[in-house]
Amino acid sequence: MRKIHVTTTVNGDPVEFLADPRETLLDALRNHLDLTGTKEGCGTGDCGACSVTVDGTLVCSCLMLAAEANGKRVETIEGMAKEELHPLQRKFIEHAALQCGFCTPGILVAAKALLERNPDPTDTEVRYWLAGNLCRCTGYDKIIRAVQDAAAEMRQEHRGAA
Amino acid sequence: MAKVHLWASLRRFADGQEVVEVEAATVGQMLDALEKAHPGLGPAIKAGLSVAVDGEVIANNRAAPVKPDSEVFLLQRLKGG
Amino acid sequence: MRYHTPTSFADAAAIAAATTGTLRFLAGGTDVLVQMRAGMVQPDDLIDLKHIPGVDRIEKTAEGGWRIGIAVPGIVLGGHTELVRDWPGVVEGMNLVGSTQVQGRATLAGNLCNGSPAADSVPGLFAAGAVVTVTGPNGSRDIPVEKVPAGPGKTNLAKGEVISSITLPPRGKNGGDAYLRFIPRTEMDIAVVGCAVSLRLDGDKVAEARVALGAVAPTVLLSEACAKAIIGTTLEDAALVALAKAAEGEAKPISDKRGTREFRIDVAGVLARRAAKIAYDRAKGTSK
Amino acid sequence: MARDEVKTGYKYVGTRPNRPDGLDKVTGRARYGADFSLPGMLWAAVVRSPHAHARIVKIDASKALALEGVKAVVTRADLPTGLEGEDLNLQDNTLAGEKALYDGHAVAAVAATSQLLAQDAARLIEVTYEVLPHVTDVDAAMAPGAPVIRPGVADYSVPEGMHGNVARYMEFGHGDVEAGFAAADVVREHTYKTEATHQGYIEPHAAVGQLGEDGRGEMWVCTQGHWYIRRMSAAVLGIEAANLRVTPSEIGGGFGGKTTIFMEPLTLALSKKAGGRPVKLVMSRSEVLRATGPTASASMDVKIGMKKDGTITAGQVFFRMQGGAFPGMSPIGEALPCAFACYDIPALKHEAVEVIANRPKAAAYRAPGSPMAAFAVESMVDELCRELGLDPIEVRLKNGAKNGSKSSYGPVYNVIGLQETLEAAKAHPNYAIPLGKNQGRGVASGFWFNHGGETSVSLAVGEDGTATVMIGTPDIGGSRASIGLMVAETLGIPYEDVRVNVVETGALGVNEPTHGSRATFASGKAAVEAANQAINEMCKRAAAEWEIDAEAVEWKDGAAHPAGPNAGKFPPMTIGEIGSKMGSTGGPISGHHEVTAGGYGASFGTHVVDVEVDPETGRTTVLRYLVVQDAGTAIHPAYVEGQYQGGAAQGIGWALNEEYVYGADGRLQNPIFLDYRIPVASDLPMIDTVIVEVPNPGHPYGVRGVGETGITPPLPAIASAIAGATGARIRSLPCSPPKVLAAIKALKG
Repeated sequence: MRKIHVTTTVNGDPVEFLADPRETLLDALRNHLDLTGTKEGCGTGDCGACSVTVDGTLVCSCLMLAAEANGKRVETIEGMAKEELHPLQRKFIEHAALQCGFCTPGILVAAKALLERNPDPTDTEVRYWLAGNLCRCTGYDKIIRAVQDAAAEMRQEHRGAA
Repeated sequence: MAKVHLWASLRRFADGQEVVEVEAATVGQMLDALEKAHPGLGPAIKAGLSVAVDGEVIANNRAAPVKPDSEVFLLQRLKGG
Repeated sequence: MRYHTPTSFADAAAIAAATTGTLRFLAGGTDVLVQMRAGMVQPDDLIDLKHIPGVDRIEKTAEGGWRIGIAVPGIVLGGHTELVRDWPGVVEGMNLVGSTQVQGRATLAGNLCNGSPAADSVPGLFAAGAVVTVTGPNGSRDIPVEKVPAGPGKTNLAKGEVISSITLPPRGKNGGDAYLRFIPRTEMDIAVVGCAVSLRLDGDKVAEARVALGAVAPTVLLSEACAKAIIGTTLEDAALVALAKAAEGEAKPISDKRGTREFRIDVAGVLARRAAKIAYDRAKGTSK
Repeated sequence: MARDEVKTGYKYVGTRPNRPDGLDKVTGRARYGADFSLPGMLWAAVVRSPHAHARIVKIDASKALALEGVKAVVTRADLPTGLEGEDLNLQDNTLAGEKALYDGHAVAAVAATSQLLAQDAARLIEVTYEVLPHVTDVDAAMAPGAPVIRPGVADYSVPEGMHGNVARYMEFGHGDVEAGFAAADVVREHTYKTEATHQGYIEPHAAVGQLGEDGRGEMWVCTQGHWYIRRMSAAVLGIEAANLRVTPSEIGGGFGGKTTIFMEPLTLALSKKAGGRPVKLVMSRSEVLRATGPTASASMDVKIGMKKDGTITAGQVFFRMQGGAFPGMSPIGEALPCAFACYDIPALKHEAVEVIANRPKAAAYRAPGSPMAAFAVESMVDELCRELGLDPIEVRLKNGAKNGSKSSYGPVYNVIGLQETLEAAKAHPNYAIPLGKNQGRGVASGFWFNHGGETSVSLAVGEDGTATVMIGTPDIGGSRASIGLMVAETLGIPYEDVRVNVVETGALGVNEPTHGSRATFASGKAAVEAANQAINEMCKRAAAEWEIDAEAVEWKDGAAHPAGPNAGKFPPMTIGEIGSKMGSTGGPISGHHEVTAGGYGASFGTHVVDVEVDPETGRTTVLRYLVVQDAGTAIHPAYVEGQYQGGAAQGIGWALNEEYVYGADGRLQNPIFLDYRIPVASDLPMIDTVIVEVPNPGHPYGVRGVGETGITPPLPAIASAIAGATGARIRSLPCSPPKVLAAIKALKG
């Protein structure tokens, strides 16, 4: 099967790879770019473990062809920590908001997208935003607390900077 | 002699007895003695049993001690998630 | 599989018309990729429509309606203040499709073309009286949205035809619409029953109404009986009872893994009542 | 470091430090099953039966093998013959033999140079089936005329004359139940059903296997127990277990479902056929739901007698459980002793049969058997409480098991904490919140035995005064942290100076999996013993340096101290000082401990839930949820709370929406997370927790194990809360909206 040459930006790095036209962005990230932090839990857009952003929009990378990423800007869990951990990452560790940790990358990427749109969400808003990110270990309680604590800290920092 | 309590559906393999008394210092000796006295219990023992000795559940340890006055209950081999 | 990226609907239609094997169009991809993954569909040709200029735009029509590009994802619809003000029911239907992540990709046109009787965005389009522009090898034509679905997984589009835009009529004054669905969880499920109501008031009375039911028949249903039950009323209790009865009468559902026939009939009536009240309040301007 | 209120005065135990693997897991660096790759690696795909029951007439792989890049196909003909017992069951499940026994049963596997190519090749493998009659429901499988799925499957326990689908039978009890029922004011009898559910871990099974011509191989795999994977895979393939080295990846959830093998041996079989190239196999979600996990479905008759004052006089159960097409997989042996484990009742009779049906081979799922049993018994206790107008907590306090009670399954309880959980639930503010319209409250208690088991741990003292602990129980929910805390406490060194590593099968003696709530208990206990051994050696080194008897040295606060007035006056010698010199004082210092750990203590919990039911749609909303459970000692309270909350969430899912739905064709209708509905974030409230601590005398720090009990009470508690809200009692899970609405309508007549 003829492969497609894809040129894209992942976490700020220019990358290119050859994709089978049937391959998803998730397949390409994991198998062509060795970015295995993005997980596959279902392959059908029901679990959110493969969450990434494409041109700033939160998507399931299993529901997008690798070829569609051509010319786009993709951000994954591997790009979340800069010099330091993102506050969400730190708060997830501090609040024990992960048990097995498999859903964690997707939830962190999704939560970051939420806080960029809505820096002061209610618990209900956090829960509905994250409804597409399944976690089977935690019952979500500590995840919600960690997101809210990170949001509060980020608001504080924002005020400090302003 | 340790008193070994059989669960009800095992009793038909031990002449209908509910409690079998055996001479044994360990769980292993206890199981061997049981099978010797009542060969019909062999398949149940082979299939795997857990035992409770004086209230402590022992999933799988033939070396666990049994005292002369111990009360032993046989249980099906327990699995956990 | 061949992956095509035409830059006009005419080209897309031409490619589609020339295919001989299994063909799929790709807008948001949230259905097609799932079907491919499950091995239900192995397309020979996949036509990605997102390279066509304008498909990502929402435009006001000369008449005061809205023309929605076929690649506009749910999250963009939901963020369009003016559109939401005019057609909150249409938008809330679309915004119920899947997760936040799915909202980043899923489109009205895709939801419509998937042909599911349970599609959350379709009853709202039916109730709104949306018009669909279809482009084929012989040019474009406009058809009412209710002419598109033909049955589960099927549409009435001919070979080589592709939806090129969806147009909502002008909302006008004293109008309101609403969509409600029933799912067992709070999110992430396919509708067990859905109902959309769009109406216009004359004073306190319902002057015009369109009611659509989802997941109670092989396609989404536009129910005249339901509309009749509330036109001319102030949506008083008796009218709501009549509406529920009409919805129950229209519902011809099956029992499946998502719900029993009896349950769907009951809930169709419940949702019709509840959606009508929301639409009424929106028309009155007493709620958003 | 924040300290919780604990009675013990420990320095590290009971604190909530960051887990050591946290950083890797929030950055995407942690490597799970599907994240391993090797040079020259092939990808595999599996061909699965679309039929619930069918004879396999012919498998033709010629078209697949003709594809360029397809390297190997394996079928049952490639596996050794002559296996017996559970090994044969495992082999039968790995690849079907003469018959496919359930929808999704593996029939063949193929390896190719890419995942897509392997999937294409799998579609080209032509299997000819002769479809056979099937049965999937537990009661239907017991009906006269039901097709007998596995003739001759019954073991020694099954008395003559039982249905041909019965594989095992069990009965036990004590006292005179008939006299007990006669003494009761009210005796009620009902049948309760629970549908099968799946563990629902988010990480699908994945493995990379490599097996050479010399019979030596390696596997990287997500599992709860890599020694089990090694033993089972070796048995299925007829190779020496010692020749197989198995490395566990990080594990994306297991809940019991990853304690056994499913497709793992196929990677090795394909690798061998492909000239020893490594082979990676990752299950899709639909494969996970169709062919792994699930728990048993159950149909349960319960009869209980109660006096007007709430005294339970007798209880009797008959459970029918199907665990798929393989004997020995349903948890009847656990469900029965769990049924009345929370009670001290003078007369009890328990009976159960295991039933064979055309469903996947069941695997353990969090407190296997206990949730179903609790649904039946605790629902009925609640029905009696409501009928007699009694408070459900008072009735449980009155009849509940205490220290010294004779348990329902025979032995006497020594130190248990059920009463304490009931008192704490009663005193919790949630229990006093007034309920509104269409709202109801449910209470239920639950039990799990906990487990010890085969455990091997070693510990090495570092030259810098740190300690490295090697454990063999994969860390699913923070056990590295809790074991690190106990070792830090024992050695008297900072938690940060203890590294806990989960190591492969070549690095330790045999370990049972992380199952039965045993990891923190058993690996922790062995790690403490290993630390004590290292302490002994460090005391000896200090004694030699000081030229005094080793007995005259004591260890405290991370250092050797001369003990007593005659030992002499020496400044303490720290672990760092001893470690830095150990090469010249006798060599490396380590400790190790191997044991089949006993001394585990049962764990009891009590849950209180408030729900609101939409009377027009039957939809249930969980308003608030309280978990009270005895942890023994909470080593890392945050992860203890996490276990309570996670267990409750799984139980809520089981109670409300999760179920295996089989069609008339015997095929699973909902093998996708869209329709297998586990709770999403917006479905749940915050889950309040109260950690009760009644230390287990069988563990150096009082640990009981906390993983499993929490899934048990939600099933009956939710159903009872719905009964409170609507008056309608749902005796068949899940309490899905169509069922609840139908029950509400039936009440109205």
